[in-house]
Amino acid sequence: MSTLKLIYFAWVRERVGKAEEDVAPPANVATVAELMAWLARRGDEYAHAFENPKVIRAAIDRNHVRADTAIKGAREIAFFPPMTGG
Amino acid sequence: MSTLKLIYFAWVRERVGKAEEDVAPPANVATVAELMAWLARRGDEYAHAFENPKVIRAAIDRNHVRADTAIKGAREIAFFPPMTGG
Amino acid sequence: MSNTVRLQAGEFDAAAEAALLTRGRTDIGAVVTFTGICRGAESGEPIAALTLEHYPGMAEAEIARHVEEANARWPLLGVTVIHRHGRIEPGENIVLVVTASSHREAAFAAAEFLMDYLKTRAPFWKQVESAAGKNWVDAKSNDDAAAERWTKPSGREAAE
Amino acid sequence: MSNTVRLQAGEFDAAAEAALLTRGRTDIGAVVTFTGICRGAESGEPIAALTLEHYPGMAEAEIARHVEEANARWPLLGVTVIHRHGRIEPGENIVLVVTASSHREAAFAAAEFLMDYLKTRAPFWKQVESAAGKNWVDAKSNDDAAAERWTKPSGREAAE
Repeated sequence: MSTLKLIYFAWVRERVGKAEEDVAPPANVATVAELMAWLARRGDEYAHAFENPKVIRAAIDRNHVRADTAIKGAREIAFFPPMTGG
Repeated sequence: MSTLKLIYFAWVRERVGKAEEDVAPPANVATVAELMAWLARRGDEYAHAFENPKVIRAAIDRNHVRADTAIKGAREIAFFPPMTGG
Repeated sequence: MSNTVRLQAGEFDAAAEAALLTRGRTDIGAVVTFTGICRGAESGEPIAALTLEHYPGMAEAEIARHVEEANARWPLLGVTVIHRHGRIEPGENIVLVVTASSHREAAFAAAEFLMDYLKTRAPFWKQVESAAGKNWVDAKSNDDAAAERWTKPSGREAAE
Repeated sequence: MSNTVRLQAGEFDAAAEAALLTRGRTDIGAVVTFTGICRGAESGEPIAALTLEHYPGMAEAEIARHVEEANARWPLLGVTVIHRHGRIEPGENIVLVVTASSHREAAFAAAEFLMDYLKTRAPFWKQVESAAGKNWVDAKSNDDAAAERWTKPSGREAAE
């Protein structure tokens, strides 16, 4: 898999400890949910950020997606808590 | 029956030809509907104004009332078409 | 809570009225403003003006009753209703409803409630002035239907 | 039709934005303005400020998509959405939605639709600053329920 830009917002960003990073997940990481599971194994801060993946929302290339969405072809994936704008 | 002030609005006023008047209907005129029927017999302009009493709305002392409401005790009764404010 | 009901012949400043409701307060989280404006055409026919006739003693009292009812139904922090009468030309304002609350649901619902009632129960009558002469505007059955929804337990309120 | 979507750190003038939508036009009969304001307390606890984080590339696109959808659903004559980000103190504005149409039903429905979506789908996150420190605001399930009603054939739209 080629390089993927990840962006984190709100408390996901705070727990991970960075706003964005480039990653290269292995080929068997095929969906958003699998990407979260892979990230959670990268260290304590990631484990904390992704401890409850059901509450985390994702966007691929700036469009909301569900956790079962394939990440193939994605350039930018963002993870964040449920939105509280307005 | 004592004297009653009648007020007309919009096309009811235009058809009757006056904005208000004092009337003294006979004692057997007990409801708003009976008052309209009595008025309709007072001349051509009234017959025209009240030719279709179902579309005419009424207020007694500045409160909306139905056609079967008793007029006893009323000081001011207004007749008008359905409202078109707002 | 600040409630204002005003009938007037002259124009109003919707922005200034909304600002008055919120000035110096930090309990208001949502303000909804509805402005009704005289359109330049009715059913495709150009119009020169609207003339609004009203029942002077009753109109103000009737609107005030509905403002009271809105306050009883929703947790409002302020309501302003201004309704003009007399001759109004295209582009001019006709009616203003401003509702303020902690949250948007109450502010939206109360503004719609008040507008539905103003359309069907407030004693005002519109006359259109056009090339065809002067004609009284017919009441719209969809306005009656809109007002009707507030008297039933089902419908919008049940969904909120 | 004039559609404006703007994200900005600074304050906005709700009245000026609404005036811009209607200036010089006589086809607009109804303007609904929603202003969301920072309250001085959350759940009874005084707050010092809100900080709104957003997803710069996505937020504007996401709002623009919803404005397009509102235009597809209702006969609108103009829409303005402004959403602030950064630090916002009690009494300051957070968000503005202005909708203009010939008739009030479309203007009200579109404004509510846009607010429901901004609350649940636009990528913004509120952090509360208070004596207890800084805390991210939890999403509200009633906001999700409010947004949900626009995806079902029953509910408000069916009543109109």
